[in-house]
Amino acid sequence: MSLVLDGLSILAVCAGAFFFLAGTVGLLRFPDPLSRLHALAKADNLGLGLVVLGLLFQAAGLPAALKLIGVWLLTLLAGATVTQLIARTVRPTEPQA
Amino acid sequence: MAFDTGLAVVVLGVAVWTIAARKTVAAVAGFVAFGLLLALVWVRLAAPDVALTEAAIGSGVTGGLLLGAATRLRRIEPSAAGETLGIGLKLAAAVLCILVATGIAAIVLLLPEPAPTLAPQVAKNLDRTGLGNPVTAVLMAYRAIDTLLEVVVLLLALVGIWSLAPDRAWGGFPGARHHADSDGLLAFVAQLLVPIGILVGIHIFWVGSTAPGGEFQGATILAAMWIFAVMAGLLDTPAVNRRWLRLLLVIGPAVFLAIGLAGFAVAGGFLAYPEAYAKVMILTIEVPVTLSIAATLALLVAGPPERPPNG
Amino acid sequence: MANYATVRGFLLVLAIVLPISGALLSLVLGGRHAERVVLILMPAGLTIAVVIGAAVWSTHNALQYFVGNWAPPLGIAYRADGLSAAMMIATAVLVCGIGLFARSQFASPQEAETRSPLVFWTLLMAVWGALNAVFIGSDLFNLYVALELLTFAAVPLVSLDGRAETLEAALRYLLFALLGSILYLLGAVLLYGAYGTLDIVLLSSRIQPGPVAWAAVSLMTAGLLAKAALFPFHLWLPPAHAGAPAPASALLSGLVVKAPFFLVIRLWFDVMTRFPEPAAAQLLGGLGAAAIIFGSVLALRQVRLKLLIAYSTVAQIGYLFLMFPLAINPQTGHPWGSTAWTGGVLQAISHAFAKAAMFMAAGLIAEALGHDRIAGLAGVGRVLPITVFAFALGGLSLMGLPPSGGFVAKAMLLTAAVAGGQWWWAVVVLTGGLLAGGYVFLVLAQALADASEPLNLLSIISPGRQVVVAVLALGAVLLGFVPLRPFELLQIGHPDLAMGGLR
Amino acid sequence: MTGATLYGLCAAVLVGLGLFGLIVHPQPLRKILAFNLIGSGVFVLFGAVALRGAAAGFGGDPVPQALVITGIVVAFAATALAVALLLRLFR
Repeated sequence: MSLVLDGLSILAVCAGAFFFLAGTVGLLRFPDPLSRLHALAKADNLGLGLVVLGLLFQAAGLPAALKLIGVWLLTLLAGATVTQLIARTVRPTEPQA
Repeated sequence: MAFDTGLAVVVLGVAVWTIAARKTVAAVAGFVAFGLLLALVWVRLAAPDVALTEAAIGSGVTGGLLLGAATRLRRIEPSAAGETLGIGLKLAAAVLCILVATGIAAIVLLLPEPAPTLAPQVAKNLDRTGLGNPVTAVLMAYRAIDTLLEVVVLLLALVGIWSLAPDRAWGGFPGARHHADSDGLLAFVAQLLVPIGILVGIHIFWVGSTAPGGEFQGATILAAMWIFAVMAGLLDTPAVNRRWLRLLLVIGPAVFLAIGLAGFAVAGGFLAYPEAYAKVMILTIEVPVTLSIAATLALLVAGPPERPPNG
Repeated sequence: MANYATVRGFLLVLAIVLPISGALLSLVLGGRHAERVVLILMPAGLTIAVVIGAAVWSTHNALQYFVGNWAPPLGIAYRADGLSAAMMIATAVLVCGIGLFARSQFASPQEAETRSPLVFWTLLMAVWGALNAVFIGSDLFNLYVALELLTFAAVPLVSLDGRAETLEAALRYLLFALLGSILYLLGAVLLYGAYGTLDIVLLSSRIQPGPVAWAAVSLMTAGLLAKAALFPFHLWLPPAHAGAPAPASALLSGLVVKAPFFLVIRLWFDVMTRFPEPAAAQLLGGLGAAAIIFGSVLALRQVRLKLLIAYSTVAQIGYLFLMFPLAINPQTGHPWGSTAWTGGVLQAISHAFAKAAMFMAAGLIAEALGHDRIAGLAGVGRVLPITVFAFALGGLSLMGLPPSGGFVAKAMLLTAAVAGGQWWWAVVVLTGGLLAGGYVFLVLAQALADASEPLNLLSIISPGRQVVVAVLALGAVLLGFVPLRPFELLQIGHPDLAMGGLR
Repeated sequence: MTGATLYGLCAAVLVGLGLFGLIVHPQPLRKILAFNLIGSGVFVLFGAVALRGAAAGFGGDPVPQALVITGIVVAFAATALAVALLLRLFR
């Protein structure tokens, strides 16, 4: 059983790391700020989600698991807000939707 | 070991960037990344308490402070510069710094084996403090006077910052008044996040007696939440002549001193605790100290009063 | 060693706790109360310092206290030897004098609280507490915290009047001070890594000659020199000390720069007791000599009175460091070494009195005339006779002319130099005295000259403030009349020095 | 080489780098940054010393670890004061 869990963990964390890598490449390679933000936000949220998922299989108990999920949710919230704020700074003239 | 080597190389790389970057804002961004990596170093150094402190204060609050300063100074950056050193002097400085670094590195290699340590003494006396976290025992019992003086140091830095206020603004409000943004996004997030953050801060403080955490780390998170609420326009900074604010700032060191002096009566010494009540006394100190540190840290970031008290 | 739980140990705690409580109270009560708190606590703090001095003198032993009953190396010890006691008494007297002097300049407002009085009174107490913590500290890290306490209390005093040039001076002072503290801490870290303790007494018995000890002590000394403004780290001092309001200048120049010097003594005579290094001591003396010549020459060329006095501080700090080569001299051994040691410490104390008096005198003159240009001082001697007299008395001590504390101090340094076969230091002492004579005369000649036209006074200076300044200046002179025996106080707790004695 | 030695050497380089920045950078804000680098170097060195002293079931000597926490807080206070002075100077 633990072997299966370990395998799942490794798989999920590796997949998460791949998305982080992809997001970073996007940040460096995309031409304009908005598409950079897009790449970063998507990839990081997914990447972190997968890493958290991988760690969940290793969590010591329910409180630890809940903390991990809490970390992911808080990062999502912060990431979304910051993305929004940066986008607004980049395009100050755009009318609000 | 491979991980440690890689981490050390990346840390040094980012450090070089913060020194070499041409733009100050870029250098500060490098410094924030540096601080986060350093927190990782502290985990590898088996010091989770320090890792939390570094992430919260060393990288977080310091980074925010420097970033704010860098943005405000961007306009006048060229005029803010003093005289640049000539190439000869730069070379001399480089040689000096390489010598210093090499010297320290040599000393690191020369340190004695086995290394001297106070860990056994800390462990032996841990029961007498009623605490489970040895780092908290050092901060609050064995070397409590250091911590007491340090809280006063923070307060003096704040008095120093306040002393920079224009005379007409004395007693007034630090920083500019932030208003909620048009679509209320930041205010909305703040309303959501600040209560959670406060809970996390209290949690980090509370577990400090037995697990990694403690008053400095918890207080920093509380301070950050307060700063966030101010930036989102939910709150205004308090006027510095408010009596309650002064009390809040001073209550921590005052209770610390009072319980320290009470130690003469109950345990035969300044800052001594009777064994049975050690944990209660330490907690009684820590709660107000956490509040005072949180308020002080937040006001250190807010800066000197800029708006007069009645206007 | 005195028992750590005695009433006397309690005194050491009070010496720190009382001024710190004063700072907290001033801040929280604010407004008119800040000044009152300080005025009430001043006599109490003075009493504590004197009682500690009496206790050290009567038991002929250092007082010691283990905070929280935790013995070093785990806990922190405070320890007052004769040197600490002398510095604490001098500090207490000066703080009281400066406080009385500052009352009209930082008078409390009747209604709303104002900025500079609150900051000044709070920081005056904080400086006092920090100095006491430095003087009785016996733990290298606790001393680091005390040094930072002192820095944060001292820097805002420089820019109290908010002019741009004082802000710049304060920033430069802060950067030097921070670099100094971090180098000091780096050395302390190396010592802990090698010897597993930060306690000075334990360290002195464990430390071994070798690269680790040398590196650590060099780093710490370099950091402390930056804080003490010894040549070539003196650049920050003149603008900072000259730009501060007069009472703050007196505090900074008289006392604050003595704290890092005091720690250099601790390091070289208390940590490194068993293997002083004559070559390194000669280097320190060389920097001191350079400071004397360089500072004095620059003082001679100043146009403004406060800058002249500040450059004279640069020079007088140089004298302090002459004690290292003179006291650490393998050829002569202890008797003359202890003369140099006592001379150096006496120089620190008498300079503190003289310089505080001179800065405050300059402050009164500037207040009366509205400027402090030396060329425009003619006629001041008639309007402010007591002030100019006080300035002259302070100058006497700087020059090292009898009767004054500065004379005894410099005579002791001279004696040690000649007896120790190190005549070159004697030449420096005498040259420095001549140069000091030059710049003091420059001021007095102007001040005592008759004004070509009647002076236009901006404000009337109360005789009370002039008397405070004169009393402090007289203090510097009276130190020269103290019979030699009480100077043994300075050596209590230093068995190696007391052995030779002065008798 | 042990982890403690590795990070000790890393700390030595950080101190050197920071010192260089402090000396050569003309802008005060860069000097403040460099001061923070030196501080971090000193703290990491203390951390390496603590790791060497691991004993009694602790991963590191708790005394230096606690002192580093104090040091980080003091360094922050110093940075805040310096930044406030700087902003006031160039307002």
